[in-house]
Amino acid sequence: MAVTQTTVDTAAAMVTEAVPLADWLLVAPVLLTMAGGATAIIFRKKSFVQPWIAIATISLVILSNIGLLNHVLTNGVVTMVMGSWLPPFGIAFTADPLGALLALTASIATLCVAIFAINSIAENERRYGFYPFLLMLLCGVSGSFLTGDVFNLYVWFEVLLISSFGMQILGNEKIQIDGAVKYAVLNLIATTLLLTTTGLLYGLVGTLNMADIAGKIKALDSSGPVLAIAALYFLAFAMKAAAFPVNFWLPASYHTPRLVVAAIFAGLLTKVGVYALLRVMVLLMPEGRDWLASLIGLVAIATMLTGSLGALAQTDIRRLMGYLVIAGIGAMLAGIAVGNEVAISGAIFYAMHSVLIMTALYLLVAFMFQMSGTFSLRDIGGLYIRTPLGAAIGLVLLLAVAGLPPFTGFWAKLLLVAGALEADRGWVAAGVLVSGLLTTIAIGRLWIFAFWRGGNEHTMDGIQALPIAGSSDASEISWSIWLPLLALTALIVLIGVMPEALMSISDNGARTLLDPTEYIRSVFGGIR
Amino acid sequence: MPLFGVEATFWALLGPFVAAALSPILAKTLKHNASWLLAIIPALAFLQFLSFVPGIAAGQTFRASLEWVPTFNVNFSIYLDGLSVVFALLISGIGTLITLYSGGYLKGHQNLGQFLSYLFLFMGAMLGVVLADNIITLFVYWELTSITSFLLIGFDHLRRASRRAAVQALVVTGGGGLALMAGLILAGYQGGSFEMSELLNSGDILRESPYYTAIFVLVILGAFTKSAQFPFHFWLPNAMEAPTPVSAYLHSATMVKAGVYLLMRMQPALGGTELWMTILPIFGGITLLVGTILGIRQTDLKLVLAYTTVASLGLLVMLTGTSDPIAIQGAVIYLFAHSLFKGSLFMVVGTVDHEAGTRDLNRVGGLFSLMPITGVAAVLSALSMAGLPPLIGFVAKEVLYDGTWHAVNGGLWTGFALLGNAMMFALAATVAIKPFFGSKVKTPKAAHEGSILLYAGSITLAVLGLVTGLFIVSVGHQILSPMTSAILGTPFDEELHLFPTYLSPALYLSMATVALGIIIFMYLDKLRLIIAEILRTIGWGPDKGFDQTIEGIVRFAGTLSNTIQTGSMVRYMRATFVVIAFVLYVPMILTGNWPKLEGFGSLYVYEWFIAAIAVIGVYAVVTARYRVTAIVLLGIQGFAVALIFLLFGAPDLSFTQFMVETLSVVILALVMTRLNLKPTDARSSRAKLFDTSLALLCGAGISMLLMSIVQLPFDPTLSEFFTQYSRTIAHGRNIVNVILVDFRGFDTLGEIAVVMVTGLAVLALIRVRPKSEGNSKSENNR
Amino acid sequence: METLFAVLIGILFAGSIYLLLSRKLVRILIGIAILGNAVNLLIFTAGRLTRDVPPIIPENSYFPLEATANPLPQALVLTAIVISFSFLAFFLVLGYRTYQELGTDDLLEMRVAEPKEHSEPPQGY
Amino acid sequence: MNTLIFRTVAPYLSALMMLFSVFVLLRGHNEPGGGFIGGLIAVSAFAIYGIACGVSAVRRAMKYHPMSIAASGLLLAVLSVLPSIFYRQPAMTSQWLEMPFLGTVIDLSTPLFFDIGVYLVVVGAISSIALSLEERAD
Repeated sequence: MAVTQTTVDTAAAMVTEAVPLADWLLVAPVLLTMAGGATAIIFRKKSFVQPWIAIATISLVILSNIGLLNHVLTNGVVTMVMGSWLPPFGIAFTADPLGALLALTASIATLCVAIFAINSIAENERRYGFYPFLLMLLCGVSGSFLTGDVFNLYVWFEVLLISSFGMQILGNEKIQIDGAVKYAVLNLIATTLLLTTTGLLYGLVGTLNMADIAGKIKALDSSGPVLAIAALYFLAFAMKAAAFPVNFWLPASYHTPRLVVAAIFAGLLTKVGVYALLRVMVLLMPEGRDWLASLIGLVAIATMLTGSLGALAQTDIRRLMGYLVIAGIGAMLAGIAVGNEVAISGAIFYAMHSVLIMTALYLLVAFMFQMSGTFSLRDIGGLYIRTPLGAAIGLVLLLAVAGLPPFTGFWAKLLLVAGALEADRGWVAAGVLVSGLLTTIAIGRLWIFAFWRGGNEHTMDGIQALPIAGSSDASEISWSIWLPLLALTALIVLIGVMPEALMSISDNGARTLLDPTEYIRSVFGGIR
Repeated sequence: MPLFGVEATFWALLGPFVAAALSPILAKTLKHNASWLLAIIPALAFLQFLSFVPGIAAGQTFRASLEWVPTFNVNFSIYLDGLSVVFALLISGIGTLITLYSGGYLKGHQNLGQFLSYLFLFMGAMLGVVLADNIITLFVYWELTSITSFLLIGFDHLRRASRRAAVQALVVTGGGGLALMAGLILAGYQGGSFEMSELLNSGDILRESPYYTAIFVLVILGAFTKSAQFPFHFWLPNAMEAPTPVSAYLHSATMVKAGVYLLMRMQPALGGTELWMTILPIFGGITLLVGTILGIRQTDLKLVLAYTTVASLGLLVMLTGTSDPIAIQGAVIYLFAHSLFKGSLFMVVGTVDHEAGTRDLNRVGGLFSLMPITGVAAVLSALSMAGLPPLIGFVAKEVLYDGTWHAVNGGLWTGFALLGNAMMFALAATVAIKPFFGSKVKTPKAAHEGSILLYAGSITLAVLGLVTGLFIVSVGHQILSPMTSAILGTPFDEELHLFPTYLSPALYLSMATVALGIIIFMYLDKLRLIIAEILRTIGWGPDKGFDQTIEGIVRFAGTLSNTIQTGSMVRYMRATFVVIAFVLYVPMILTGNWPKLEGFGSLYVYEWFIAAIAVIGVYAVVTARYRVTAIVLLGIQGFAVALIFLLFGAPDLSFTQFMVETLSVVILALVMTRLNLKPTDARSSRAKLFDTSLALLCGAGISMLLMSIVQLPFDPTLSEFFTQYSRTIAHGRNIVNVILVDFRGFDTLGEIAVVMVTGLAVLALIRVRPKSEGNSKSENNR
Repeated sequence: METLFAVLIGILFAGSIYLLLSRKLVRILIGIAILGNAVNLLIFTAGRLTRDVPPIIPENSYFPLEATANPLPQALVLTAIVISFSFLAFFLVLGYRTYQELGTDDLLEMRVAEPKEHSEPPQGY
Repeated sequence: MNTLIFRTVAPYLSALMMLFSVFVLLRGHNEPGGGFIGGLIAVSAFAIYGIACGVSAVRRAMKYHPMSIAASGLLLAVLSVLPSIFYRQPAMTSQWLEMPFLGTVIDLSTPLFFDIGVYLVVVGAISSIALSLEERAD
């Protein structure tokens, strides 16, 4: 080449000091799932090895996430810049307690679903990608939780979205296709809105790195566009999170795919939206959050009430659970609306709880369906006599979702109510409590109908239920249902009885969100 | 944890939960005899609590604490004073007897193990409620009692009435619990501590806090629902659907007294205000009268007892509410006495039901000779309930009359008490006399004395009522006065006497009660008919109201959900875009930050031209009548966009846009021309007008937002960096490509993941064939 | 000059939203295609426009000789184009399969997942 | 379209286009081009070949299932992120290896492999879509 070599000061552009190996844990979930997904596609005709590729990959991801969480808790917020480019120029992956905790929880839920799918996904559907979809979904979810770049966040959202499309239509039945159209179109509008807003944000601040944005947005004197962008982000993520009144897609679609798929959707998808709301509204645009607080509060209450009332109105158990997801989203939004440390930590705890409980509840639905052969609250019944253990699991999970002690949901609600009262927003606390009461009624009805009642709704008093056609005995239920269901229930009870570890992580996460200094310092190191 | 001392109390708290775990195993092997073994656990707990009595009588209090959730100041702390220790003694003591009784009552029942398990869980929760010092811990236990009582009440779950009662109890007490949670947290924040023992010392701060009313309302909502105060009283009688051991336990000393406990506990912190001294006695008094009147109406012995429980709870709340020391002393003694006689009477009724096969007042009689021990228990307990000497019930009545007589608004409260007690007297007489004396009535089963498991509990409690009455002086010193002191928050020790030492108004009131009671007893059957007639005329009560409320909520929920979730995609889309328009405009309107319409001047003609082509392309697509035209026209605006990219220095983009646009049009044409579609838009002109305005509104909003942003100065730091290092470090001259594969390579990684998954998803869409329709319902969702 | 393109982008958005609001799936698909273009153009414009000069460094230099177009939005748009193209492809096939399975492209007639007749929720205990 | 001339020319045309696509891919780092555009050109090549000679011929020509090609492309991209781990550098830090080859110096680098990964994914996934759509048409 004709040009003479110039000397370049590499240190001005790149990270030059050695990076501890532990920092690679930040990207491990994304890379592992991608590699696993690609491998599963290559082996897609060997359908019997598929589950094991997925289970092995997800187990590694769980281990890596445990390591990451530990890393974050001992060393504070961790950042790694891709390609060594100094922030804010390259893409930074940044894990704070919030991101690391949710990434870990998400991978646990995914593992449970992967196990459940072993015996519940047909050969043909395995061949056309169930496990690759699952892995890529986890990839997108992990990427969303760990990235520190808003455009990159959009990309991971798309990864998880397209994977969820794939899972949604798997099976191609009429009802699935119909559900998929609604799900896909409405979600596409949400991500397009997200992309639009990100483009506008870039035009406004000229940067994409979250820590950089958090610093720069404060310096802007023009409040109008900032508030507009905050409002648009709120809307885009609220659509993702299924907040009222932009949550039509959820009840329209969650009862249509395979139950495994519904389980992972209910566990992960909406929570990514909540996570993004926490990240963007609290960390990046606190002024925007303050400005929108009352509106968010109203949205939260409307979401909680329509969610819990919706749960009361359903006959189909799957749709009922879908509405419970919505009610939970409202509770998390309430935490964002209140916005003090206690409430934000409540929202984080709730998100973690919601991932576990909603996955577990759809597994419970699968269990109940196997036992009774129906999804209808009118036809179901008599399960207590046939499976006391199942009834106990059901009761625990349903109480947990209603927020009664001593299970996970209680602590989340407690923090939310306490936060709202501390911040003098009694009406938000009232919303949380009323929705809790309505949920209690809904789950109480569900449990007595499905378990305590002797048979379907026409069963006479006191008469032993006759086995319902198509139902099986508890002993015939496959281990691939029992194992994840028991594991999740055990986790929910364990965290419920000993919540301290997770409470302190949530609290830590809330503090990191509310005071971004540590986050910014982690990204920019000693540069600023 | 040590085995002796205050910390050992944690073992006593843990004990019932261990027993709950053991019950199913033991019941499987030992059958009903398991209850002998299991009863040891609450008995040991009882002894542990008993060991605190001397210290507490000497004025001490005990506290122990373990960390639970330090992040949120939640401790596993216990507080033992006169109040909590008496409750703990009653819960564990009566709990021991109930454990034995359950073994006898459910002998041979296949689910005895489960039953005992629930019972112990409940016992553990109840002990926690009264011992917990931390208000959050207290609340956890509080809700646990709601949940476990749900399981106990619905134990006979194949009957609809049981399920209904269980849900009712869960919803009413659980719902009240939620209010309590808010109240306790508020109190905690106002009082500056989550520990009850510290909160009790900041009563003045709480009473003067602006949140006092809110705290008060929330706390009494919790207490009133739990303790079945009017108008929440209805769940308690319905809970009689539970097996009798449950009723005997829940409704004598435990569950329903939790609310009373809470009010007594909070008395130093919240009591003494005008609000407290008005609302509590009024609701208590009304509950007392409603309970007794409805009790007279019943013929089912168990329901009679249930309604008198409601009445007794009302009496206790009324007495506590007066905040008068003597009245509270009266409440304490009455509470103690009530736990003994009501526990005993429920067991008696259960035994009668068990042995005679019925508990209908009109179908039993003359059982005394057949069941002498049970009979003695019944008579003793009924005497105590009626408030006759020498039983402890008599002392209670004397003191409480003394208290109400001297309290603020005392006349009214005394009136309530007199009426209520008289009716209670009559009902006590009914319960003791009707089944055991008079002529023998043929019962469904040939009655005879049951096993020792069945009568041990009732006779013990009945005799205790007598003994404590006889030794009231020392019982007062050791147990009752310390409890009163704890409630008042100040030392209180007034000598108690079995027989009044002077002629006081209380004695006259007592005599009046007996006289009135006898009259009511004589006319009981007539009264019953009259009350039944009145109730029939009213035809509505809170119990029915509960059903109507639930039904109404469910129906409303159904209508609401169907209104929101119509199932019409068109509506979903419209609603979504209306919200988007709202979000676009509101910030602009509120901040007044509108963009300036300027900056067209510097444009070349060909740029105007291309923009015009794009607009025409879009307009043509929108108005195209036929699909094929629309698809072809779609290409026009796409290529115009590609041209714009090219003109503004983005060749990579431009090429890609050309390729992608071509491919999109080709695929669109390939796919869509195969479908046999009608060309029409199928929208009414009104809908079109709405959609057009909405679309234009959104478009203009985005336009304006973008304008206001691009009119601000831009920060090009990022791109300058990329330009500077693209070749020097990253070895690439095409900066865009270097960004894609190096600077921001992770975006590209995600992007190709999307592409790959799309390929697979399309394959899945095309290749997987749905199963035939017939079995799709059951097949979908294996 | 950004102002003109802001207006153009608004028009593209309006057109695509009008199509998205329609009852026919095919029109919605076309709307999605236009929506993608609108957003891409928006990102491109938000990064400010520069005429002619592509961000490519001449062979005999280590830095561009004159001010070039902003390369970052181009990279972002490139990523976004690819993603929106993938989604469009999926949607097209989904639309096709919808018509095959449900026999209609009218959204008001797609009532499999949420049937028209609402059943009353069960009452009682 | 389906004329004899087209059928005869198509294979050669496709081969040329394939070559061109590789050229576009490789020069992407310095001139307009890169993995994505290169991939799209390759897909067009397959499409033309497919229209001329049928879907099964394309499948034979591709040898591996297009989804497998896409998946290996993604694997390659992921692998090219990893080497920096051995140098204690952050993920995706580019590594350069200058190899003398036939008198010139070829830069072998992880970004190059990454771009090849992109190319393979695009070729695999998009042609899989195109092929499956064309198959339905038959």
